[in-house]
Amino acid sequence: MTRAKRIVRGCLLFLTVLALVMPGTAGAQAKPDLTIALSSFATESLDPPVAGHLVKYYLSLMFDYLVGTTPDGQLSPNGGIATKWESSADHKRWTFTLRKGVKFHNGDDLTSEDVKFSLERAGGKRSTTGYAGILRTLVASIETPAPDRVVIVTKDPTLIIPNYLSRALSSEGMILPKKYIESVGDDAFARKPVGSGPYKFVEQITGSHIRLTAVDNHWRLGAPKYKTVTIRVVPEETTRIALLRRGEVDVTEISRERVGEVEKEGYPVHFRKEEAILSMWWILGPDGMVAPMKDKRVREAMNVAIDRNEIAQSIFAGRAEPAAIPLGLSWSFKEIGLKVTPDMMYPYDPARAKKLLADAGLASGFSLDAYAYQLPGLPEGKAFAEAVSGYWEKVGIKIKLIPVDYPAFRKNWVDRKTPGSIGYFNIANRDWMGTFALLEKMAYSPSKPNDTVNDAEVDGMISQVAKQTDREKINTLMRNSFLRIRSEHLGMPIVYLHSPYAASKKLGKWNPGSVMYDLFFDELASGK
Amino acid sequence: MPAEPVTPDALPLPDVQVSAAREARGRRLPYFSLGIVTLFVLVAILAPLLSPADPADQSLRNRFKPPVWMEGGTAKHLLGTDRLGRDMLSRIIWGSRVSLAAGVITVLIATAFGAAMGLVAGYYGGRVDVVLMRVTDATMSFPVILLALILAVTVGPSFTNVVVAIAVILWARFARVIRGQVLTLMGLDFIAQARIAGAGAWRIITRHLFPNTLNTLVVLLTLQIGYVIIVEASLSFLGAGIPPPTPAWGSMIAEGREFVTSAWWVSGLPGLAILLVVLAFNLLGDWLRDTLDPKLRQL
Amino acid sequence: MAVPVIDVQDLRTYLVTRWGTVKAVDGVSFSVAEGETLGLVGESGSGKSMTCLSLIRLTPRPASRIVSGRIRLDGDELTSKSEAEMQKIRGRKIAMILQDPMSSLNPVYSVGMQVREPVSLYHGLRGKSLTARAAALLAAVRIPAPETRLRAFPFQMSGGMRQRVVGAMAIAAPPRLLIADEPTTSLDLTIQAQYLGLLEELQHQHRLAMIFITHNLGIVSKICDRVAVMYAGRIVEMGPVRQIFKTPAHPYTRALLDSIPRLGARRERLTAIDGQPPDLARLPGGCAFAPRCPKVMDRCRVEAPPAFPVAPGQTSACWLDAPA
Amino acid sequence: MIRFVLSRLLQSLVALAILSVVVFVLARATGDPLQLVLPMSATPEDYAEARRYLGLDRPYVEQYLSFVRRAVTGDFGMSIRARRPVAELLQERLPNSLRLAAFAMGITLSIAFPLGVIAAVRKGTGVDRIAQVVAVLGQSLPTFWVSIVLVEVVAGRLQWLPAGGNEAGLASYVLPGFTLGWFVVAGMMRLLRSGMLEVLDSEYVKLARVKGVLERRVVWVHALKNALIPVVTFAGIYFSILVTTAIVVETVFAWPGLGRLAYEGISSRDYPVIQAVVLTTAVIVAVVNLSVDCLYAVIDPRIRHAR
Repeated sequence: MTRAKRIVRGCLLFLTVLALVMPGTAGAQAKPDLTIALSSFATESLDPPVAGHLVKYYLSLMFDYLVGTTPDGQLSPNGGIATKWESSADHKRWTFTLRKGVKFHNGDDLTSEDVKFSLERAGGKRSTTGYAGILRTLVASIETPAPDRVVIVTKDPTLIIPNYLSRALSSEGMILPKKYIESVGDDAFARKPVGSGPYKFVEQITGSHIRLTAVDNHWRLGAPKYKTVTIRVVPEETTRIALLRRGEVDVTEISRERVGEVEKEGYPVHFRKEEAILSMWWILGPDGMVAPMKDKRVREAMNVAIDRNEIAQSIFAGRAEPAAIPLGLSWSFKEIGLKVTPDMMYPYDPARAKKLLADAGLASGFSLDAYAYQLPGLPEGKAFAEAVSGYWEKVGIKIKLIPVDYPAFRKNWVDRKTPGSIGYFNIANRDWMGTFALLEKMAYSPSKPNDTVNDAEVDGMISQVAKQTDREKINTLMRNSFLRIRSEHLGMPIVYLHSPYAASKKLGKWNPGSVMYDLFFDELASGK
Repeated sequence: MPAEPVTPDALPLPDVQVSAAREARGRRLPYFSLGIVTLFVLVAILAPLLSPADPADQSLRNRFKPPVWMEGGTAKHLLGTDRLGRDMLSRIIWGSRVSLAAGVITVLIATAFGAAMGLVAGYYGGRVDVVLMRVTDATMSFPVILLALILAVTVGPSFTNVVVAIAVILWARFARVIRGQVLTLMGLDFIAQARIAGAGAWRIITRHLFPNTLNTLVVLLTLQIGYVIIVEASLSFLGAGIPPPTPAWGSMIAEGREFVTSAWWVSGLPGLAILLVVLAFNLLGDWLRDTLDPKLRQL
Repeated sequence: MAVPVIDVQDLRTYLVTRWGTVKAVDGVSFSVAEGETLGLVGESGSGKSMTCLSLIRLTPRPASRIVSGRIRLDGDELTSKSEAEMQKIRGRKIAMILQDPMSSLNPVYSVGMQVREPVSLYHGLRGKSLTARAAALLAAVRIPAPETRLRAFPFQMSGGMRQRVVGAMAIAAPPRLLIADEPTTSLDLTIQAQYLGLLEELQHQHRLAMIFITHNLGIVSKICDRVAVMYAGRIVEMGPVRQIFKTPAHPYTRALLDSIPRLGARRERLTAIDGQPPDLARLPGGCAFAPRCPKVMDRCRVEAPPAFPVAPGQTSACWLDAPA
Repeated sequence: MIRFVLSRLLQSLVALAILSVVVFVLARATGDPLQLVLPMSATPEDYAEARRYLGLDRPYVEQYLSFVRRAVTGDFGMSIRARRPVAELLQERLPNSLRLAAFAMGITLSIAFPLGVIAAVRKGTGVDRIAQVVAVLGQSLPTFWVSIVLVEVVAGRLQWLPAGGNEAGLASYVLPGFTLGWFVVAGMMRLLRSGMLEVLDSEYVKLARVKGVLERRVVWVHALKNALIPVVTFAGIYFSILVTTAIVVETVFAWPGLGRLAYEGISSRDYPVIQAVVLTTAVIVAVVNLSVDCLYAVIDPRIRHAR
């Protein structure tokens, strides 16, 4: 059939011409390279104070912290710029001794001036990180008596300075090059950042990837195992897994439901155990809980109506543990000595739920709105919301599912426009210092917008902690706050989520750690 | 010059029977697509009777149950269960109602508005035509998906949002095609005739122009219903389609997309349903166009 | 008598349509000698064009089929030829001029491209010699400034000019037989007369055999040597023009001639042929003209009359003319 | 010809002006961008400060005027989410979308043209039916489903082609390009088929055959060029759609294109990005439509001389 042959040849010709025209970028990168695929980059920001806390997993490679930490969040003198730190007797003057001979990527020396500049910038107007607010209110002044010594003076006595400036929390503690920023300006710095971390910035194509290249012989990692580290944004799970199978990617974020499938094929899966607690709450009205949730029995009924085990096994494919205490960040429980006893766990008891509702005069049930949305790290968001509403429907609570996306939900929650409707969040687990910061935000009525509890007794305890410097007293106050929230059923804890990361078969050992928003890739790349 | 008469059967050529069959095939009704469309409409209407279980009734214990013909399948759930243990067969049956409604309502709105604009632009011509056509072009250049996303983010995704978002863009296609046709009709004498007989604009448009565009409208209508169902599915993928828990084919495929190989039926079966229905509508539209109005060129 | 350029014996071409099988050409026989012009006349739907299209096997696919008959071009049988061989004959041996000049030329290609195409196809010329030959062809059909005209596009030319271009392409080979399918119908009278003159000149110059399809008897009397009257796919009468015009034998021919206004002859009303043209899908038995024939006889309705000789070179398919 | 281009440019400018108002309002209707940028613990003062810093506290009219004044020079302001000039984001993303759209359109043409022409030439036969069904299949499946199946099977299991991103040279264009391309084939093939059917009945095609021109040349030279006009229009419209809103395919194949930039812009209520993308879309559509009109003139001399 000469005609068909002719046409096919025509098309192939067309395609080859097209191919020549297309400037294909570099072929497969040369090994050894570390390529990581994540579902989203949130703000894709390269400037730590600009919402940097959400993207610590690549910022931590480019910048050093004032205070370093181990992967499981303990402060450590050999993880950061500060080799030693101690506070004055009245806990108002914190002195940090800096590591010598640390250079920025552009060759400038890192001195106390840079530390002072970075901390002031982290508290500045432009900063939108999680804990900038507290630094602004707490820090009185910063002195630099010597190139390798910095003294931070606080308005009130406090223990939190080293933690807040450490890798354990947010990105305020990252040290930035003063001379470079002052010469090129904030915007230019935000496009071509210079830090002192083990990896230098190469390239960022938003929506595609961020590429870093190794600094040879960095004090933290020695000779790095990987020449370049590329972090790619791959929104679709199926694509991430296909990339893993093709060997185009060494580490990838996967959903809990597909861990089994990937493990069967022999890919090692690393977990961040209890990376977050999935906690639900009722949006408060102008003056706290609104009916019918004002009645403690209704709150308890809604808690016992949920089968947390079945949710953990089905929606989260067994990669989750039922949680007992609302907002209960489990990593801090060890430090504050809170032991979760079996009787604290909410049982699955629909009969009791119906009885409680009847006692509260709501035998025929009532109706509520519940928001359904996805969240980074919670791809099962919508399915989870539908599942939980299913349980409440079974005990007579008619749920109207309102699909939104997170920003729209947060606006309704913060502005308290729809009191009584239900929202949820996967709150990142953290140490006791961070946990206190969380309680101070979500369980403390004076911090108006984000409160979800509004209980006078809890408020009292939390306000005392802020003024305390005695660890024992702090631990007791925090323990009692959690126990109060639990006994008054002031929220609905669901599960602790384990976050899986699948790796290529030849990746070697890697502990993704448990620090908020940080995956400790530098551990993976460490030459030590 | 052969004088004697030449009788027809003098030459022994065989009398070849022209294959009438091949000629006939082009004309007969497209039984396949008509069948699928009627089945789809019937299932949508009789959903409450046909559906074996409540589409929203979930039981997390037996989620991802395979269809009955696969091992591990149960007769209770002929087509298996989805991620939340809901019965797939019921959800597909109820989903047909939502998808049909979305398709038909959107296309009717778009047709009504688009045809009106097309008729007016075609009939009056001149400045009116230029202005309306510029508006049409501007709307056509506004991407459907972006508008739907903006609506979904502003007032939250809902059935009405999907219908509004698609209809607001789709009418432009109808307007453009109808206007083109009205322009050709205007050139014909019977319009001049009607004017001479004293018919006003309204009478001419409704009595003479509109009936003549019916053929085109019917064809466009059928072709676009398929398009709407597909766009709704893409919107669900982006979280801007018809929201859970309403069972709609688009969102069912979107929700099941992670389990394409592990639990293929969760997104496979609604995908097959969409494929069959949209294929049927498209083929029906093609057949209608070939029989009613072969000259039609539309987007 | 020399071997005729084209000799057709009992040609039948049927069409399969929605309304059943149509006998478009139902047993047609004729022949045309070199330099001779045969007129094919008849109402529309009488099979005139279909007959000629059958000669070059360009009847509409897939509906049509040449059922039977022999077509000999200069003695060479065409019906047994393969499609590739037929394709070599079209334009080279048998050329055709279509009716509507406004749509016979491809609107998106220049006149030059369309005239060069046949010349390069038949004579394998290229480049300058090809252009020169094309320009010469345009000159031959009296188109002024042929070189510049080659660069023009069809829509930039008048109807008459375009029909000349089609004429130029027709004589590119030059062919043995030229079929002109109502070439002047859509031209106004003055241009029509010029074009007919041009055709005669070209025929004389290249000694072409010509078939002239028309429903205009005036043109037939002016340009044709012999004429064949067709009705419902059959030739009902054929013979020299003078003879047929003076002494028409077949009732249909006589009716056709009566319906033309004659100068000088004072007739109040022209006689029209009553009844409808025949439905080719459901032809009655016997003579197709029977239902409309003023002198119809019983036999006419039963048996189709063959062609009877009525005068030297003149035949008529009518039982009235059957030998006693 | 110049007068025509000028009048079209004027019309597009008017349309762009109207669109700029529409998009200015629509962008702000999406909600408050600060919800994503400011941390949960931000106080009302923080919100006020951020609004002032981003210039959102100015009256709407003032914001609109500064937006338009700067947009004319190509400066679309700073993205609220990424804190980088939007123009830069466009420079990064637009070429990727243009290349992918060009590749996809290449695939569409190489499938639709043979299918459309052969279906017309062999109308009513088996080939015609099969061609129709193959083409319509492309439009009967949601593109994201086709993309995911391709990624899972071709890239994941069979490992023939890269799964995502545009780093692997031409190979990374094949799957996304094919998915986008196939979706457009149905419409184009249908147009080409009906166009060819009409042209093949015409007098000049009959004359070409009478001239003894080879059937292949009659179809592919004489007939095809006359059936191109509606196909070119269709290709123009869909090319702009492929460039600007291939969101779904870009998401599945992790392709850093304009579509996803629009999606990210809308979900993070990033007004400058939304405005920039919609205006860029309109400009692309206008430019493509204009070039399509010029293409008409190349194809059909009557149009070339009519302007």
